[in-house]
Amino acid sequence: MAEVVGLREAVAGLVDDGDTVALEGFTHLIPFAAAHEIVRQQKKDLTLVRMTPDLVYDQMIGMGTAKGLIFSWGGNPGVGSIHRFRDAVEHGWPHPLKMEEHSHAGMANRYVAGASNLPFAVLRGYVGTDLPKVTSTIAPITCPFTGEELTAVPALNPDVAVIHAQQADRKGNVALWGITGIQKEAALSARRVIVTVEEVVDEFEPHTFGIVLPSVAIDAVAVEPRGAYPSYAHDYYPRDNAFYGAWDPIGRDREKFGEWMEKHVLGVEGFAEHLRSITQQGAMR
Amino acid sequence: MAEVVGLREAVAGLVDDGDTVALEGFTHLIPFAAAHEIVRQQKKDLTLVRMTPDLVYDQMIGMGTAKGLIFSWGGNPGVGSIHRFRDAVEHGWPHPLKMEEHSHAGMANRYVAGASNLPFAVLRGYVGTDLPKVTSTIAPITCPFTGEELTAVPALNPDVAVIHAQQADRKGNVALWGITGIQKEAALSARRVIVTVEEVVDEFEPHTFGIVLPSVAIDAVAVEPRGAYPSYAHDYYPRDNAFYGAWDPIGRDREKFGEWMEKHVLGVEGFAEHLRSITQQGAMR
Amino acid sequence: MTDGSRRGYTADEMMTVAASRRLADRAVCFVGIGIPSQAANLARLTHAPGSVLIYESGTIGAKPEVLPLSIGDGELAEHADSVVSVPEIFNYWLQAGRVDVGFLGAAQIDRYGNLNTTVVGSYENPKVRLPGAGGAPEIAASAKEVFIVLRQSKRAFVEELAFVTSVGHAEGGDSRGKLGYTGGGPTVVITDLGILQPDPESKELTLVALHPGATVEEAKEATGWDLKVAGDLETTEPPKEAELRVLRDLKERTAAARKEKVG
Amino acid sequence: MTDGSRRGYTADEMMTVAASRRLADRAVCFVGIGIPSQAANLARLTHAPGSVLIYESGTIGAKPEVLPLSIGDGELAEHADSVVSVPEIFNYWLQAGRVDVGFLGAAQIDRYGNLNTTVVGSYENPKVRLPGAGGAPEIAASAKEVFIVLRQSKRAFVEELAFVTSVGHAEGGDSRGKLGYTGGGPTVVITDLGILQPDPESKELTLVALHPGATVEEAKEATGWDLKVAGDLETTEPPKEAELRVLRDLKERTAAARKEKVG
Repeated sequence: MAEVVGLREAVAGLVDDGDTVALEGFTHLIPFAAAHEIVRQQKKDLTLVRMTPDLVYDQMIGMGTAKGLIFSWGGNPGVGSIHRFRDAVEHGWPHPLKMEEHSHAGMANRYVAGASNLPFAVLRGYVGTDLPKVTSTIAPITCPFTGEELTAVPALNPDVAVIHAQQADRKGNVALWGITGIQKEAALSARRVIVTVEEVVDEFEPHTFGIVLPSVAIDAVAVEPRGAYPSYAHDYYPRDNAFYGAWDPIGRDREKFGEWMEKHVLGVEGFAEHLRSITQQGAMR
Repeated sequence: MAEVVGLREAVAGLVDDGDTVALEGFTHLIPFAAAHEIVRQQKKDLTLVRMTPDLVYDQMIGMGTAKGLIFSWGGNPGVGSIHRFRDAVEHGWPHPLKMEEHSHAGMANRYVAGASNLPFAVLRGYVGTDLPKVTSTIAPITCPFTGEELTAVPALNPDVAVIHAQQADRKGNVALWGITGIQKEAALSARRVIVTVEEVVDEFEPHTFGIVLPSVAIDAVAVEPRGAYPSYAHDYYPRDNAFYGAWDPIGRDREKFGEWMEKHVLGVEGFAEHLRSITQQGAMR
Repeated sequence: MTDGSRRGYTADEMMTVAASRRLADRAVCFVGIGIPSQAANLARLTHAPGSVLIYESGTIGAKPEVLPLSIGDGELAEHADSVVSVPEIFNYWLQAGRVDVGFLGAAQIDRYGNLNTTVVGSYENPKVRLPGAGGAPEIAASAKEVFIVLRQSKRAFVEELAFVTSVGHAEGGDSRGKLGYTGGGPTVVITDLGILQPDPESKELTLVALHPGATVEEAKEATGWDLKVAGDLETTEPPKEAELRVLRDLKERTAAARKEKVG
Repeated sequence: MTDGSRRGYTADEMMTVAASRRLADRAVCFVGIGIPSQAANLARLTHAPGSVLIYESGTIGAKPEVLPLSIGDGELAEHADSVVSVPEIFNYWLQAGRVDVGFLGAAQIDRYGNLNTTVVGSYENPKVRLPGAGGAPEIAASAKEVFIVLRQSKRAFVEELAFVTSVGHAEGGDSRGKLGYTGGGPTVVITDLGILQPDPESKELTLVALHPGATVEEAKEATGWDLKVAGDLETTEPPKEAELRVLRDLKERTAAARKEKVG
């Protein structure tokens, strides 16, 4: 059953050093507030899982939070590279990153298997690519009925899943809508689940393409308005595309990156102050 | 792309003798109108697929439409047996029924595999039950990563899937909500798809727990108001529980059944007339 | 048969009340239709308001005002916390180990709590063709524990099942464990005569309590095998006023609603 | 490099227009971000209003007013026919064979249309770490056909890929067929210089058309292998007024919207 708590408390209580942690959100509803809190609490040796490591993981990797990364696409969408990720892979800075690299379909099905309490998932893929040469978690499997050979990938069962949603109700049920991506499977595959939300409401309105995650599947709900910024929350605020562009020169430079994180993430109390901090100082303009 | 056509035309054009046909709807939105049309057109040798064969298949089996049945639970929910099904299994009347029997989880995952273009699905089940002794489409499978033994079931890919939904829009997209059961997977696993709907609307409103099946996944949409009666259509009409009760003595008796079907199904032009027929004649009171 | 009516309640009411008491508050319960549904909703309306009732149609946190006739009544979706697809309810909820209690009925049960809902007679030439498996095999496989409710009689409590539809404690002892299921299997069988629980070692169902007025002889007479009886046999507390009132209200509302909806 | 601007359009505009023309009306198209997305939306806004654009974020029948910066922009969900989960879009749509055309870009391509979006240099010690696979391998595997759009240069059109991320025609001939994929692989590569198509037998990419002003020498110079040239080399029809107008409008709306949303 979800308890409505502060984000600091949720992260302190549910994320341990060395955990495998999945922060999901497919372009939409990326849990930046929670990521910053994990960084602020100086969690260490995390194996980060995410289909699309973008700015949120660039920040975490650059701060040395991650010892490993399980992923399928790492970039700054529409802008280019994520340079802290590249720096870690290309130069081992701030330290080397143990990588486990898949395709989107592979990652999605790994979460599905995890959510289903199955040890593996089956798909048509990987054959003829170089991914099986560098990733050990890919294996052939034969259909017992047709004899056809397919590909198996092992389940993902993160210690912690973190997602952002538009709303929770007072019982801790969580509603999200618009592009819901892989969040349902990420949450249901994990041992512990933290959800940040824009707001708590008395009752959910119907929303097109919406899903409701029942309270019983969630451990902690924390209210963090604009907690997905600079990504977006459908019907709440748009994606700040300019932020993504402005991140490029910051992320590109170890020193600039360090100063930015020091000032706007480590040096603030929480995400509300972070938002004020980058706005007041025109940090992303 | 879905074309909006008459149900008679849809069934005539898309259902062939000998086809494997799945009419789905988990208690909710059962496609009775389409089932009657299939019976009226005297389709033969169908292998019927359905998780929960209830009155709709009792009628089809009793009329000799089916040569086979792939299913997981056959009964009149809350009332008792479906007697035409029992008569076919117990006495081979009107002719024997080739049965392929699974559990709900097995059937659901078979549709998922079919919708995913995979030859099989994996689940935890069947072990220690007598189902593998009587059903050949159950096989052990070993996880290539953990060595754990699980159960595989082959994909279902019916020739035709038939479902009922609340609404279509003018492009042939289909919206259903409330309990949506296995309909998405049934439709997406089939080679051809017929959808009957309560009405055509200009635009869909948002609905809690709703899904939209895109037009491109559907072959024919036919408007059949109350086309799920005596089951129900959430926000349109409730389940007629009395009908289900009143069916018991009709279905129990070969002669009564024959007369009822002759009068109310074979002897009418379509489902609107069927509804008038059973109401006017107080046939179910 | 216990003449419960002289006591101010029927044997079925005693059975339903006894079953409902087993359901802990906040438990996630996968509910079969019929008496399991009555018992689970009685629990929700009395001592277990925080229980989360799941029906196999995909409704999670169902709060029906009236008892559903089928597992997919609109009533179940109306006030549910969430409604998910059938593959999701079986894969992401049941198989995933999110269900604390599976609440099942059956046509036949054996001494190890294995259940038959498929056929009486042979499978190929059945005497009675029953509905079949439905969701029961995987509820029996994956729920952390399983409660079974059914009326006790020699036809139902049999020496050997005509068909094993759902696995209880298999052949007893640790044989269930070897099948690789993640759920714990049956922990209690509630009948109209009393309560049976598997022996901790042999897993054979043992009579541990009798409902008021029922006797060991009756229970043995209604069982198709030589029923073991616990040394410290208890007597079930009779239904309380409040339990009976809530149960009867629920059934009255249900009957009224069914009439109302007709037509 | 073709000086398209003297002609009233750029080489990139020619490439986008040429790519867009390939998309048949009513085709179901799985769209990668960047030029593929420009081309697919240009097609939708001109000759292919019935095309169904799918983005890997789960939007089906997306009709963006402005070009998305990422595959998951809100714009894509806003007017879509349906939005489904990521597992569904990959399993029920792409793998299921519902996608007619997969529209891909890449960092590197070889003579058989295999693509690299993973690394330049070695995997363990990369010179440039690229974003990785994303949805490309399964688009390349399962779409009925694949259109590839990228600027032609020796850095991109290479003799040997540093990493095979997505399979085109594998090692040529019928080697793709042996991998068991259901999709047909690349049928066309559209560059800023011209159009390449796999030879029917060998599957080696062959220059079949040049854009106005481009030469065979330029194309060979921009290719890291000995580029085959078709005997009946065609010249691409230059962008029409209407195509350019719609494309530029789209890009202007996009630029304006991106400014507007900032902050």
